[in-house]
Amino acid sequence: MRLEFTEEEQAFREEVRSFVREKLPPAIRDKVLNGFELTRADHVLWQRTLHERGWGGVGWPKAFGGPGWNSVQQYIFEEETALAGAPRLIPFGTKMVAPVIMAFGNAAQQQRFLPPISAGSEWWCQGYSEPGAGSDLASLKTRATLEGDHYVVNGQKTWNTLGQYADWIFCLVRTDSQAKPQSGISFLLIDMKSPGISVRPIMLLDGGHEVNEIWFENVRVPVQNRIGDENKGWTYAKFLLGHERTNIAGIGGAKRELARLKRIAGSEMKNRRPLIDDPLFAADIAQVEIDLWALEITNLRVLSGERGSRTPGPEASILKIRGTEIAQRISELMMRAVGPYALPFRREAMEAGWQSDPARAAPGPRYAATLAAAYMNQRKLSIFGGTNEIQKNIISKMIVGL
Amino acid sequence: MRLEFTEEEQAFREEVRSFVREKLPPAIRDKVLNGFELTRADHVLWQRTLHERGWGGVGWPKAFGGPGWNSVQQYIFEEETALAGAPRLIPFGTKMVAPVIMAFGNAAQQQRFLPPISAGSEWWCQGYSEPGAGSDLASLKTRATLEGDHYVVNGQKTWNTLGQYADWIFCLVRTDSQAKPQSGISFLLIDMKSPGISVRPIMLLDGGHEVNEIWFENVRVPVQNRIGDENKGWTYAKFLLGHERTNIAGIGGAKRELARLKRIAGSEMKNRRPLIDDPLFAADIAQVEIDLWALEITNLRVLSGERGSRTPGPEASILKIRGTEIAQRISELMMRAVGPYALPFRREAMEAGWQSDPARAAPGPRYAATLAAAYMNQRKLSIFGGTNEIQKNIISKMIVGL
Amino acid sequence: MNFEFSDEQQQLHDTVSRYLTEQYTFERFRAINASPVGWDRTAWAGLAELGVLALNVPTAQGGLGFGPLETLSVMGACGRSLLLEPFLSSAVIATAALRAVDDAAAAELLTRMASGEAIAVLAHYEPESRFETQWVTTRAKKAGDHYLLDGHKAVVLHAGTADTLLISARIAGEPHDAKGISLFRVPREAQGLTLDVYPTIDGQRAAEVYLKAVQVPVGARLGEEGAALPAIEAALDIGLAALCAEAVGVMQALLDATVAYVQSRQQFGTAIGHFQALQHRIADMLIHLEQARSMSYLAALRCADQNVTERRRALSAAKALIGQSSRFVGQQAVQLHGGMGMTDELIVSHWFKRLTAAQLMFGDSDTHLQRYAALTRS
Amino acid sequence: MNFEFSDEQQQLHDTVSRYLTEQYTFERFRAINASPVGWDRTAWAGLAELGVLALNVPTAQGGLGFGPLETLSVMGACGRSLLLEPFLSSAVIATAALRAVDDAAAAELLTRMASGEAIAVLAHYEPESRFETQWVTTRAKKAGDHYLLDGHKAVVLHAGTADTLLISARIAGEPHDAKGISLFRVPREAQGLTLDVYPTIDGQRAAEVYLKAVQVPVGARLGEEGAALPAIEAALDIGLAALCAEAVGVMQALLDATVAYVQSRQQFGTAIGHFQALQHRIADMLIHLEQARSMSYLAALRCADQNVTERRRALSAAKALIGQSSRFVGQQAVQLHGGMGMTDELIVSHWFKRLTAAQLMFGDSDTHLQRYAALTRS
Repeated sequence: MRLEFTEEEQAFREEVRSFVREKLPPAIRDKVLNGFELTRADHVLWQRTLHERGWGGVGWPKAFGGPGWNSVQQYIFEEETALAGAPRLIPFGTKMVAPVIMAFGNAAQQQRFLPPISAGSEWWCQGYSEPGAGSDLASLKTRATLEGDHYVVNGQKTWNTLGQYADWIFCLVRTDSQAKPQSGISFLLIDMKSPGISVRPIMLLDGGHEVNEIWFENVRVPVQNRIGDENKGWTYAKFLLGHERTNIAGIGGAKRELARLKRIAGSEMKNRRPLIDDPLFAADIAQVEIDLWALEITNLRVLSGERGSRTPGPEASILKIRGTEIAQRISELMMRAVGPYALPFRREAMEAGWQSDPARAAPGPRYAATLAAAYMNQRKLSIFGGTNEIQKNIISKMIVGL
Repeated sequence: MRLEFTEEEQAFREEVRSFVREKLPPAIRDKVLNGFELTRADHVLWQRTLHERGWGGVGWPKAFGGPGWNSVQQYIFEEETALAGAPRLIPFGTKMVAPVIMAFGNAAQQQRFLPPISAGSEWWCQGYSEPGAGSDLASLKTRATLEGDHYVVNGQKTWNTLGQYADWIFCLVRTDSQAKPQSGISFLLIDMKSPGISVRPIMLLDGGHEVNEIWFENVRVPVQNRIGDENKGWTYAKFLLGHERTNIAGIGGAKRELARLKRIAGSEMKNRRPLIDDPLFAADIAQVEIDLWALEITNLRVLSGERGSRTPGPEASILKIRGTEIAQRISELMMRAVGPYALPFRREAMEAGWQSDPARAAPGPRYAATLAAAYMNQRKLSIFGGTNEIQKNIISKMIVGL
Repeated sequence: MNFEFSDEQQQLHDTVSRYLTEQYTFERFRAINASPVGWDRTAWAGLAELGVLALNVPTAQGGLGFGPLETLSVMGACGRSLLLEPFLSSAVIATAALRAVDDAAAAELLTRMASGEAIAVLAHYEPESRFETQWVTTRAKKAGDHYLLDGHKAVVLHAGTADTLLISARIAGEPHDAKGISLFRVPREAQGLTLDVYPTIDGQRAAEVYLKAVQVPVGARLGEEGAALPAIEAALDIGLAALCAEAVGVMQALLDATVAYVQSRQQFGTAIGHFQALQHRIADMLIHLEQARSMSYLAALRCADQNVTERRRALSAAKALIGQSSRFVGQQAVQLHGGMGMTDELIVSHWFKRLTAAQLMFGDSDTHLQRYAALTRS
Repeated sequence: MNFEFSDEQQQLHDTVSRYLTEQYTFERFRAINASPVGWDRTAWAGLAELGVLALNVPTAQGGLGFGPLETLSVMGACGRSLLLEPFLSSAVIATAALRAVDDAAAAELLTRMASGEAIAVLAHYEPESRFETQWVTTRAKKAGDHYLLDGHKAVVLHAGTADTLLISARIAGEPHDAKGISLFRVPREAQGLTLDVYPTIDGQRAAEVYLKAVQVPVGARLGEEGAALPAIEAALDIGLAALCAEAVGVMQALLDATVAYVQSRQQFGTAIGHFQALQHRIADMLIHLEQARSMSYLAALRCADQNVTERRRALSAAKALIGQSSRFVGQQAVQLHGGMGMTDELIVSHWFKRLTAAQLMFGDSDTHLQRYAALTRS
């Protein structure tokens, strides 16, 4: 038993670290480290930078042009890039649809779709949830009818993340309405430029546009864009949902945000002392730091058990619950740290450059401007990706056996 | 809207206060204020003292020899006696079986049973729960078969509180095993001296003997000891369970224990300062004090709504949950306050007089001796009387309407 | 001991509730929120017509001469309807400050406020005060028959909406001295006064107020020189109690909406309200709400108490607990609504934002827990 | 980075688990607990035979020369079986103290402890220390070739069971000075030493140790004069890590028992394990347990670290979190067992008591949270 990574792993960490130091544009780093919004171009630039280094396919085997990392390396990569202020990887291409294409797609699909994902030249989004099918995903209603060599798709998807940027969407659709809910689903890849697709923004409580409704009206999809067999989509969907777990706890990001919290609490004053020296606030920080430490080791235990193999267990639910609770807690403490200056809420202040407009003197410190929005936005963490209540159902069924 | 009690109510409070000051034996007060165990004799003495003042039937109307208080007066009585260190009223006679006898018993039963309860000359206990029927009380199995003018009772009751002291027990028994669970139950009064009754102690984790199993083996009970109609016992049982709610939040007792907590935290030292000045411990105390204040006002709101009338609503579940959580919290803080001296655990130290034995010098301060036992014992509060989980079921069904 | 509203209070409550429910719909809220100024003169006039703006104005100034209990009786409805107009800032807090200074200049203004004609707000907190009420660095220098004010007031609610600002400034002493603070009546259009107006997280409007040699006549000073702190604190305390009542109204609205949602939302072939874990969560929300309601009553009953220690103990207890309840009820309402609870189109997210803002205003739960502990020990 | 036990550690774990499961049943625990002395020589001899008592003794003294990880590997089983014998006190803590002073007199004692022949315990804390390790008022006065010890040691675990006490006493300085503390090897039968022995809440035995002019030869002093605090702290830190591992074993046992109970207990026509509110509670217990397990590993890996600040940060983090987990898991296990969880006849209540004791020993969660905050800031 030891906490230290192997020498090779440490060398790999150094490699990642120096790569990010060299290649991550300072403007992007500043945005991430201070919680400002990233643009599509920021994400694409970072993906291209990774691709140039041969790291465009994070989590991919070498056979498909990936770096061929094991889960520990991938963990180290995610932690180091997060700590250094790199954008989080938009998961829909690299981490979601790509593994499905690798595992169940045919050679033509693999050749057509994988390279542009790695290169950052095609942006993917996800068509899973529907208005009536959230936690109960299998009850989805969007239907695809085979007409000749095309499926004709009709229906509505919701909670689609960043679809306004996307070139492609992967969708679960119902191809057999007679079968049991899980048995009549197929998995389609759909070009977002197809006639009949409309994207309608869902504005969130922080004023941000990060999710959409997507409507399909007689959208024609070539049958060769179906992954695997007709009506077997549920199998691929479950594979996808179970796959991306390496970074589910978000340790690197949480450490970065905790450091930001401490910087803020060191700058803010309460009763003429730094807030970080206030006994209750100091205890709050210590508590979340300890909780994060425990989660980090739990995550490493899961990783260590997985070394070599790749079967993610229901332990992922523990990592998801605690990871989101801790991230939410940190964002809440940051908001509280700035006191009254958490109240001002200018949408334009979410962008890093907003203060360069001299007509608008800053209400309060620069770091305060995004905190309430972030706190409110982070409520999604315990809802999206399987609510924390669903995760507890999974734990009690799969681990505890109830 | 006002918080102050009426002048009459305040005068009544003064009356109770001066009565307790005069009549409560100092030895008993010392035990209660310091958490030592009370004997049967202590309880009986206090009941007799109340009876002599005309207050033996707390909660009873004048027609049955009670003081005829409304619920506000009863609240004031309970609060003042608890604050002053009087023993809590053992509820099984005065507050449980007596109201049932008054509401559903016949004149003969009322004349036979009520006066000795008020006088403290007969001690009652309860025969409700069975090993398989706890929260699901209606599934009880103890059966009573009518043979001539007697019921013959066979079965087992459990979680019987202080039955070892009791002269009488009131029991729910099954008189019709064909009917629906709730429809075949009768309510019997049984002499504890009846042949065939055996009382077996259940030792609790604090080493105390306060609950028992009671076994009935062909116990003969005269039919005139049945309350009301045969097979209507569930109605009386529900009446009983719904009845005693005036003191369910335990405000007076919690205030008394909170004051004790503050005394202890004022005596204990941490880092060479009184523990009560430690910022985290001070915040813990402040929190529970605020929670108690909120509960007190909530309790008064319920009372104020009930003034005159007497129908206790499901709000009682809120009072029960918060009251028990607060009591448990205070006892936990007291245990933590004494640090290492919470560890010693001498059963004899639960008795007030234990330190007079010179062979046993006290390990630590006198106030520390009972605290761990009390903490552990208080876990029962969220279990007995309908678990707090059951209370939440009630709230969601009855108040929220789910 | 009694927790009923008087007939008068009940009537007030009913009138305002009915008016807001009918007139101040969610759609109207959204329209006003989206407008550049962020408030609506017609709605304000409507409130004036109901007499609500005169609630706390003494009868001598044409008001109703009511107090915290009457304020309590209407705040819940203001919360539920997400009222954006400066009722709390002007008709409660500024009114209380003006009442407390007891001054002819104040009286004139109060009369105009009672009718809705004038709007005034208290500009007291500064960038570094963090709810320490004594912290005032804004300076007032006397020069002949006028004062010159210099300083910066932070996050002043509805400053851009008001025509008059009641600005605290120090005439003497150090930034944290209790003595030496005066209150000045300053027209928003005064020379040297600049406002940076912005929305707050819950859609209200606030502003940074910058004062640069703002010249006001001696008569603009309210009350005795250097002795305004008690009046300011009295006003803030009355405002805190009103905010508590507003938060309770919002929590009730969120609980109602959540109950309705889980009863109708179907997943796995059943309404999600049938899942016991959610039922217990909702029971917990109700428990929080009822404790919060109790403390909002306490706050209303004690916020004008002459015994400052007792008053502040009660208010800190109330704010600490209501902050905690608001956090729990707000977060859980969003959680139980799932993604829907996070959308701008559902009122739920707006109630959540209002509750979040209320937690931060006048000091968060930890601040008041500490203040309570300090007041109780001493 | 790897969290597997070595083959040796796994074997140790398996051997001790098997032995205790078979030999140290709940019935045996109850019998030993009910006995006047509260421990059992046969059980102790059994542990000696397994080599467990030699675990932490250096090979030079006939021990196995192992460390915290091997201790970790057996502590869970000790917790699950509610071991009453002084394994933690003697074979972990006192052994670590003797190892740390590195002294001939210590070596001789260690040899006898490895075989189970001798039992030693550390008597360090005093009535007023409340886990401040530097707080020592017990005095040692040198007089020729001996020392005279006077003082009072509080709640010394297994003092009555030991034949040797390792007593800290101050040779110089003020009660809270780090320097000036020595450690003395004192036979329990020494003249002037009196013990008031009592059970602790979890059935262990402890004692107040009173010293009145207890005379020990100069050779009874372990290590250099006045320089024993680092050795004492090293021993206490190693003990703290072991206690954390024991608590995790108890939590696992409680979770297993609770799962089994809710699967079998029928109410309302179904196993109560089918109620979602209870399922989620059990999921929460598991989450707590796994975080606690992670921190018990951290504590074992860091408790002998030479960097005292890093060591203490890790240990305080572990103790704070494991205290919180113990509280939650213990309380919920009792709650979900209903009345049964409170009875003496079910092992559940005894596990709950052991967990409660573990929360209080070596400082509670708040104490360590504060210590962690202080160490992290500086």
